[in-house]
Amino acid sequence: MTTGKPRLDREAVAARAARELPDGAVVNLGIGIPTLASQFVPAEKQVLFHSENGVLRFGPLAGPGEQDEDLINASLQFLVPVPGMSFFDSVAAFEMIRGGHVDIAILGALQVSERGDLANWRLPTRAVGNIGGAMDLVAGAKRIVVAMEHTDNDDHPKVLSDCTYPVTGRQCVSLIITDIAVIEVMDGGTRGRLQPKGLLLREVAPGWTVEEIQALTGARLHVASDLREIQL
Amino acid sequence: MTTGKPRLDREAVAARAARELPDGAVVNLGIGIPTLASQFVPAEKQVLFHSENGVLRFGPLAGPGEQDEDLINASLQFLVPVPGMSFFDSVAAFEMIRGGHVDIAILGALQVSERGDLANWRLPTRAVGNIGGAMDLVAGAKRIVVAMEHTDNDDHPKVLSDCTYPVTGRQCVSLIITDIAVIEVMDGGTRGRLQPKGLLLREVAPGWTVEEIQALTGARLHVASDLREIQL
Amino acid sequence: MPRSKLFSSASDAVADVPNGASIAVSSFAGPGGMPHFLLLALWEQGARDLTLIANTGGLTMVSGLGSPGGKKLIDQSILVESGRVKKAIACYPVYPRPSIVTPLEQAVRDGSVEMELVPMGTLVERMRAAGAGIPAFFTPTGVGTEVERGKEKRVFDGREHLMERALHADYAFVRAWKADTMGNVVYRQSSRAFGPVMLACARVAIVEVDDVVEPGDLAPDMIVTPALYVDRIVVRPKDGALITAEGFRQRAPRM
Amino acid sequence: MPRSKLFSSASDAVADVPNGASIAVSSFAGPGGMPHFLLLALWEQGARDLTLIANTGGLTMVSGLGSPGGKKLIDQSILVESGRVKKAIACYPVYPRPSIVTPLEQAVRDGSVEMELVPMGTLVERMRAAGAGIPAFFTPTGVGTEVERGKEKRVFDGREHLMERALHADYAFVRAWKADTMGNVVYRQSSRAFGPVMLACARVAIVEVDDVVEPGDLAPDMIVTPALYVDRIVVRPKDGALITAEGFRQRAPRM
Repeated sequence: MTTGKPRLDREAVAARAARELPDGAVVNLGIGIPTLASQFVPAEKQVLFHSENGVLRFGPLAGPGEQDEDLINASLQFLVPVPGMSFFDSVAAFEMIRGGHVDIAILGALQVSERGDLANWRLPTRAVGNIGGAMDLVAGAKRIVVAMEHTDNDDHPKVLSDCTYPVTGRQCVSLIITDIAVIEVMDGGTRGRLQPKGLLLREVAPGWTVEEIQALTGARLHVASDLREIQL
Repeated sequence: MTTGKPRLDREAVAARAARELPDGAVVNLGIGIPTLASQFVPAEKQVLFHSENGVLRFGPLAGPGEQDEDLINASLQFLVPVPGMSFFDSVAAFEMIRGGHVDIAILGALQVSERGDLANWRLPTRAVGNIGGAMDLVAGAKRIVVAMEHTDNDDHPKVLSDCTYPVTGRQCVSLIITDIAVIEVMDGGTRGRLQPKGLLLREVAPGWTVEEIQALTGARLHVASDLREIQL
Repeated sequence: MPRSKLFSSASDAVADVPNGASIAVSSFAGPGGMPHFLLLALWEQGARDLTLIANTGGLTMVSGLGSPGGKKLIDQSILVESGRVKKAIACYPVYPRPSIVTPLEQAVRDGSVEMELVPMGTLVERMRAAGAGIPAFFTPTGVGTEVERGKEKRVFDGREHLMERALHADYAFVRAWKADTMGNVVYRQSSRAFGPVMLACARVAIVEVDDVVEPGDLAPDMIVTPALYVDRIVVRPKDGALITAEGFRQRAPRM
Repeated sequence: MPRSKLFSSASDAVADVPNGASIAVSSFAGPGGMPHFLLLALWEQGARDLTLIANTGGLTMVSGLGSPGGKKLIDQSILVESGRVKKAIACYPVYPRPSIVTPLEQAVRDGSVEMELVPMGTLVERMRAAGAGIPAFFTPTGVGTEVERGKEKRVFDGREHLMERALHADYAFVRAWKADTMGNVVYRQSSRAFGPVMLACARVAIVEVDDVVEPGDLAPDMIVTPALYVDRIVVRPKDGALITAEGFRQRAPRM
């Protein structure tokens, strides 16, 4: 059993995810671990965070006492004004997403398949789910990165040969960052234009072996020739 | 021959057209006689003029010396600022038109048919024509009024059983105001939802008889039981 | 002189909402953009069999989500909870944690409310299409998911797309920052969100504002919703405390 | 610190425009919104076989239409007149009076330029669709006219509509009022027109502004084009006289 082995905490997963953000990128962060990523962007990088309610370029979050109900992002975090920020409506926010003007979205997931299918909007045990902006992001953002725990609360694998939960989008995920591994979906994220070629294990959390990670994964992992430890 | 009989001048046609503008209406005026109508709206009426370049609510035109290249309407008339005016882009301007938010458009015409078909964008003798915003207006504005001369430069009728010039839209015109007559297209302007029932002569210019007007018209005119002289 | 679209109260502005009306409610999710006073007035007015169109199913009334000071402010849930809604069209209908059950989630489980779940970009684009005279459009959003059920699929540029239809509302209840008496509207910061498109897609567009000003007081380059989209304006009570869920539950509807 | 998108000259900003590129040019019709200096720079740069996308075919250079003081300022006609355009996509290509013949009308008559005539609302909506990830949409505009030729027709709500496709541009040449160095843009009064949608539909979006300012100098509620749509900014010479048609014709291209 590897269940008891120490895994990266949520902040560390978010920090690893933040390293995927290139300088100058327009970035949308989903609710959960992804929203934590904003605090791990180094100061020398310019990243323009985008939010579905109609905000572009936000930085630090507002502290208690600074909170303004008219200055929030889509995760309902209170923001502070930053030079160069702009406000628009949600129609415009989704023009940006669907039109390919968002470079990268980091999203949480319930399940990801080896073809890069993503399921993140409904637990089958719940009558209703929240689609929110996720289906638009997986259809429109140029690159989709998943940041999540590797297994669910019952230690069942969340990386699978096929999603068993209702999907958010097909063949959309390019990279999976978890609390024990970083896995590339080979030829992933083309949304059917190229057929994905399966999963490539690129990085492992400190102390974890390929075999241990494979044992907690519901799909076959290819192993990168330059496999290395996750750097934060 | 009736050719020599005095007709209404362009200003008078525009003044008669202006009487079609209800208080509170959103109005778009085409190039030509229609643009002249704005000066004949009585002060007690609030009419919101709309322009395809993205202006709502304009009033008087700018005099010499007041002209600002960034303050024009779609007919390239220079405007002056008015309280309550707003600027937007042309995408929004046509959302308003196509979405049915413009109550009335007054347009010039080369020909109008007895079904309310309008031809106003290309002379067959010219290789290229200007569609501009006219096709959107005839498709989207709630009511289309034509303001024009009754006959062309060669005294050929412009009101016809069928348009012979390339049309701008079908079954779109509700009312035709010319320099000798006001003619209703019965059940006109429904764009196919109701079949138009032909032309009804409602008003005649001072000194003109029904027979004289019929002689200059290329379609059969029914005559209103309350036929009267055009009031300006 | 332009006539004023200002109504004397939220109750007057919603008086003619009939049973069976569809109502678009503007808040993105938290209290910002929420037309608290129009919602309360409609609850008091009593219209039934409503169709709600909104981003969420109402999250703040049970959770205080995004509310300053942790207050649980009212939201569209007051209509769901009182059994006045027959259908909800939304993107984010339930609370993210399953342990918090909103009135809408409860009603969907009970079968008393029909739920139409729509991706957010598709929802706003469908409303935009309604306001803009576009009866249908194609989007890549939702392909390969439950959302494609019953929809026409078509390949453009080598990729599948779904055909989506325009979504009109009978009424829009939109909270904004300021309006002039003609109906030109501006929004405050991130609360613009769903407001402009809801005003444009509705047959009767009602805006609830912090302040009403005279025509000319809003710079014409800054106006977000031009006057032609607005039918009625109500001003939020300046000194009126916001209606909290607790306060609401102590009220009786005057029906 | 955000990197600046400011280019040192119009020539630098258009240096990479290849032969065969499609270029969206923003002016509605008169001199307002006309990117005079980008057009002149492209004329000097020499690219050929261009596709022009614009509201008009260029009316001011022959007529002075809408030009203050009756000056005949340059417009996209300089590219047509010099034989560099193979196709024009426009709504209002020729001068209203047949007696004034623009370079585009002449070129279409000669058969040297292919003309695609598009209703104005359809043109801006096609560009909007391109920027917004909508590959196709339905519109009632043009039904029963020459515009429907070759297009799919379909009945919605008892009425025929045409299917229209998204229109992308390789480059946008847009004149605006002010930009900050990150690329947030505001427009002046009625010259907004085609600017925002052209920036959004272009692979390379270039804006020519009167003034460039620092991020934060433009109020975030007033920004019309958010920074992500803008790739390059050039500032119009402050003391440079506007280029008139007469002045242009005395120049030789430095190719």
